[in-house]
Amino acid sequence: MRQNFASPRVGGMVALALVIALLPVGLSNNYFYDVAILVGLNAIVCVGLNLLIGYAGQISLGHAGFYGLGAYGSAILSSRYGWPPLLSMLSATLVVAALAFVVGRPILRLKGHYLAMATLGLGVIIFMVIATEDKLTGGPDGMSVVAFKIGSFALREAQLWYWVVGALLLAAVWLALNLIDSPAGRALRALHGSEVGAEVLGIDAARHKLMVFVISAVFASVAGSLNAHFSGFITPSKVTFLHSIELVTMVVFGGMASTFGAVVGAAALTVLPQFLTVLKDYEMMVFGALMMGTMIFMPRGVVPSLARLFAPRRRPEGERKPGSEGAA
Amino acid sequence: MMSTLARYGITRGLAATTAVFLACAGAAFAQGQGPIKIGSVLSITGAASFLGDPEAKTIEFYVEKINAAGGVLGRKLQLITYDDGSDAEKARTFSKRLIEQDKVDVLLGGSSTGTSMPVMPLAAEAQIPFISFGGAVGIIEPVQKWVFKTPHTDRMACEKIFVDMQSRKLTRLALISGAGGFDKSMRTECLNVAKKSGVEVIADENYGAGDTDMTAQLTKIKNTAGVQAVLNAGFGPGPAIVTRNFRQLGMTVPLYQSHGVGSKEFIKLAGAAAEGVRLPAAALLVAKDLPAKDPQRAVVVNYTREYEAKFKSEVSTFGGHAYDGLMLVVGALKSAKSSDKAKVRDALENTKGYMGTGGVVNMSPTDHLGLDLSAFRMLEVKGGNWTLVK
Amino acid sequence: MSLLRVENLSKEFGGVHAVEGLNYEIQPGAVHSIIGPNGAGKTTLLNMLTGVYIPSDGRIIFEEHDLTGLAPFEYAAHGIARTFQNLQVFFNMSALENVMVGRYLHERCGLASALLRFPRLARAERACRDEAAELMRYVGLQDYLSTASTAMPYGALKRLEIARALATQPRLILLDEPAAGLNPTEALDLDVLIGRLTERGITVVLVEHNMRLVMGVSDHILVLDYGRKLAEGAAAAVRNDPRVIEAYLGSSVASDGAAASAGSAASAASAASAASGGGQADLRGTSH
Amino acid sequence: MSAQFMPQFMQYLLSGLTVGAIYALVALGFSIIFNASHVINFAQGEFVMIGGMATVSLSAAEVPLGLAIPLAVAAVVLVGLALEKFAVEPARGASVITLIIITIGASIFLRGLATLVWDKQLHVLKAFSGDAPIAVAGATLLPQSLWVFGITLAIVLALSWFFGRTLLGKAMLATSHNRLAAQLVGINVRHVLLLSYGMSAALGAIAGILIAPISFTTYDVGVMLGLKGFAAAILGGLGSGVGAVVGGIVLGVAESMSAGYVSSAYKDAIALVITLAVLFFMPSGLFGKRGGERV
Repeated sequence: MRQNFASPRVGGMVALALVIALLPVGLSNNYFYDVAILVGLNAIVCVGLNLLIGYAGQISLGHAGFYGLGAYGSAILSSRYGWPPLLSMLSATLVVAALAFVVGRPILRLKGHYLAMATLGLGVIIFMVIATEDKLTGGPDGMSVVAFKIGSFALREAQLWYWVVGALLLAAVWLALNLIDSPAGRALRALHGSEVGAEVLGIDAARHKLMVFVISAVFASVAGSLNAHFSGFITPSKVTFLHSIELVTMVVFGGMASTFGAVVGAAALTVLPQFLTVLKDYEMMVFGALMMGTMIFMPRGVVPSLARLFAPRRRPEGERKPGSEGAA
Repeated sequence: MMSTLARYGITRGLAATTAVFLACAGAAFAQGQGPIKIGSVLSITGAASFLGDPEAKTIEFYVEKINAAGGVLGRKLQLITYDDGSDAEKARTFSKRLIEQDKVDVLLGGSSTGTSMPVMPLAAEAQIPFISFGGAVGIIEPVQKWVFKTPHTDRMACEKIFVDMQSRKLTRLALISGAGGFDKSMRTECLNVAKKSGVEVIADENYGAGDTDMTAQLTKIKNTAGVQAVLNAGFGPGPAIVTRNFRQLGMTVPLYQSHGVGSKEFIKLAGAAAEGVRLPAAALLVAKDLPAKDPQRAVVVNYTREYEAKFKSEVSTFGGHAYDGLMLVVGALKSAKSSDKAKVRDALENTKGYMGTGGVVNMSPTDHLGLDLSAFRMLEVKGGNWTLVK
Repeated sequence: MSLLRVENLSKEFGGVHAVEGLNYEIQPGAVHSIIGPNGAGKTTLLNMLTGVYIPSDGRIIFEEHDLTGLAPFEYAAHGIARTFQNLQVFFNMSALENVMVGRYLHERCGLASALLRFPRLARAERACRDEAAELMRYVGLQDYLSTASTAMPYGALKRLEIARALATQPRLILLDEPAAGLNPTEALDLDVLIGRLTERGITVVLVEHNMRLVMGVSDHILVLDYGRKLAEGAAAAVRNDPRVIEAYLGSSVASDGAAASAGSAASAASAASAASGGGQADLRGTSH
Repeated sequence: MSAQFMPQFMQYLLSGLTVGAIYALVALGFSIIFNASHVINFAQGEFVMIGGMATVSLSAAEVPLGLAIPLAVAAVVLVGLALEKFAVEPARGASVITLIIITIGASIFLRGLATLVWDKQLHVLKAFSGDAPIAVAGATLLPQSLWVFGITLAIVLALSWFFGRTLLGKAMLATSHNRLAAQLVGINVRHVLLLSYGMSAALGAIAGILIAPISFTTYDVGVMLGLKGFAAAILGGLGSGVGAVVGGIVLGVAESMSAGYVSSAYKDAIALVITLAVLFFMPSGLFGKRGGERV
């Protein structure tokens, strides 16, 4: 138990909880709460996606699809059919989990860039259905979504949303950290390191990949549902493949195989555009340059690179590049 | 990065508080001497940048111009513009920023329907007038207290086209539409009002974002028996490609485009193929062709001249929508004699006879657009230029 | 009764037989070696015996269970473990974690338990960590208990794979060229380690070019050439078999050719072994 | 109906082939860089965009097309080389996914740059030889499509000669198979990398120039074309030249046939489903190298 408090798991959790608890001191108005909530929701997606990409080494360029299904599923059930939002959200989550389970098995047989393409294709197909079936989804212009209600209690205040999302983010991080540190999590990391090496130790790689694929889809779906209810509006722009790429970028930017990296990546890339907007015509260029620069100088992502900077020097690494092929 | 956010939050928060404090202090001495803040969230980049780019340029240019002439009510206008990248979520966040952080007096924008819709509840909540540049009729129907818009609705465009078809004794229509919000919304509206207008839609094809060739869809339409006219709902490169493919396939029935094609760019892109294409549009596109006695002539000729001189590019009706939005606000400020949000809103709702690039605006509590079908002119491309259909 | 039996086992890559019609038995408790020139089909055989390759023909029977066509993880569940000629260390994990992964089969935990970290799991994890550390000491890696696997020298990584395989508690362990790339001292230590494995009651199959090692530890040797059984028997008998000597000394050019043609036919069996295998085995090494 | 069938089918086919040829050129660009570095260059679409935009602005400045095109291609090659030199090269040794994110950053950067250098308007390039449609078996074809077919074919032939017959081409192929071994036999792997970025930039630029008269060009035209090209490269099998071409054609034809015979709203989705179905049965695409690491 003694070592537990020093472990990154407990220490990191405490730090994250402190940040979430103290942040409102600096949030002087609803706009800041808004940004913070978006950071939290994106971070939940990224924590899940990082399990898949960072730990299990399986790329997905289609998670905006799951995010969108969660958002639209919840939105349609609650706003068009009058279901209670909580039930809508859970149903949407269930559907997403089932879909991920069904398509995951054939898709996850693919490796590297082929997997990237297959997930990308899956996401684009989901996008097309959402953008085309406008009777149900409102088409490209999107649809309004009712406020989140449990019983007669409506969740409207940004401050309230902040605490809910903050708590959920903490829960997501805790679940992810637990998973990574469990035999199943080790199995995931192992199959990232060497799939055949993991298999001969008795690890059913396909089953584990499927498991983490479903988990990450569920994280995305829940965040999507919450986002729809929080915004009160949802458009397919959050379901595009560009958003999928944005999510992956957050994960890689923050640092693959680092749960806190995923949180930091989500925060950085959600907040950055809010700063860069003052650059007007130069915004896009500067954003691209920052992305390139960060990845060139911190190829492992912000958190692992900084962690290494502060950590005591270990023996220099050899030329080996573990799992670099499998990751892409 | 969380800590960066916090730091940002704290410093900005402090700055904002200080600003508010100073503003209050200032207000105590000289009521209303600060600038009138106009906030706008536009799709300057992304899929709807066709709309947002000219809108942003127009607003910025005219705010400067107004300020150079002394401002409004003796106060300067302060413009704060954010680019939502055609993303609805960003539109919402930036609108919140305008309301909560920048404390603007009025909201302009939402270049498209998709980026306007999420702003509407915010405007209602903050009780701040919001003028959208989105096309869909859903923005003003049902009427929301704080929400106005300047562009003609897609339903009006459909109706205008159907009226023109009837005058040419055409009743059987093939639709081809793009994948964007504008395209889809117009398609839906046209399908809705077709029957009422005595038009039968007998083919309904689509093309995707970024598609480079629509001959397959048009071939299908060509081979649909009885098609008397084709209507293309869309903006961006799509309509120009459709027009070229249409001619390539040797199709001869009349081709209608939507008001999404509201700029000279279309003719440039489609080239000779554009000859004979008809579309409903604001008088802006045919400014110089308007008869001298046309009451709209002065305003559209003026806007065209100034915009083209400043930006060295052709005017579009989209920039015109933004012009109208800004001028409506200026007018409302003047008649309200105050920047009080509720008073400005009331003044907006009472706008009568404003002559804009889109037509004559007569708002009312039941009509937050204030344009009727007469605001639309039916244009035809002749000799590489827009001409009024007599 | 044999521990493992293969009947008429064949593996074909695009028309080239890497292994052809092999019948072979492994007796429990002994050290079996498989030798042969490069491209003889040794690693292919090992890959089939662990489910990495599915045989084109024939059967694999382990403790009277027909394992033919099963996946590698199912072979592992039956008690067959292996190491790799080309290291398959999990370089994204620490050395200790690598061995802990090996405990996977014996540390079942449900998804809920993993996500919520029930106390029972926390206790099991500590036990797992201790056992993994114990295994690392057992193979002589006590100095690397808290080292990143990326920071370990090659010889230690080879042992790490052995420790990891042992963590699965196998009844049969297949070592694919454990001595390749080791210096003479490290190779000598390997003899001792292999000897201790049999003491644990584990049957060992050794694929190796180092004849000193093979001749020193083997109870039984199988010689493969062009995917077929060339000879089989006790070490001394095999060493003096003229066919074996011929295969090793007289056909180095031919076997290179075989490796190359197999490689061009199927990249899976690519000629990479020619680059990574470290050249021809040295029979003279036996006289050391 | 049956009398209409052939011309209608021909029209779908010709339209699919034109689009497919462009996808093929973009896919070839992906494949060349992939071969050299095992990286998918997400800025490939931006090569296409810059090629088109540069030609447009050069010909707007009265530069004759015969000169404007090579100049534009050269400019894009410079961009490609710069991308390799200043973004990919410094990150040498980073994981593949990091490199991919770098190329995504580069694509955003280049798009942003394009809005500054040019604008956000659509631009059209005059067709190389007029707009008069040519009748083919009851269907019609624009002369520009012939240019697309011809130049694509020429490029495919040139590439197969280059990779099959020249020492440099063979060196590049060798590097793609085994980088270390290539280095050992004296191939300068860094030059190969630089060269492959240059070549694929040139291919992208040519695609962008060829299509500018058909579907116009603007600062973000590369996004969708890049996506389609990537899909084509994967469908055909990464790293395979034949695969890239076949993948592009199959994708283009699948799209236009779906639009014609099934549903134009879901034509892209149908093409993607076909791609996924192919991958299900052939996990390395139609002509890709069968996977399988040696253990």
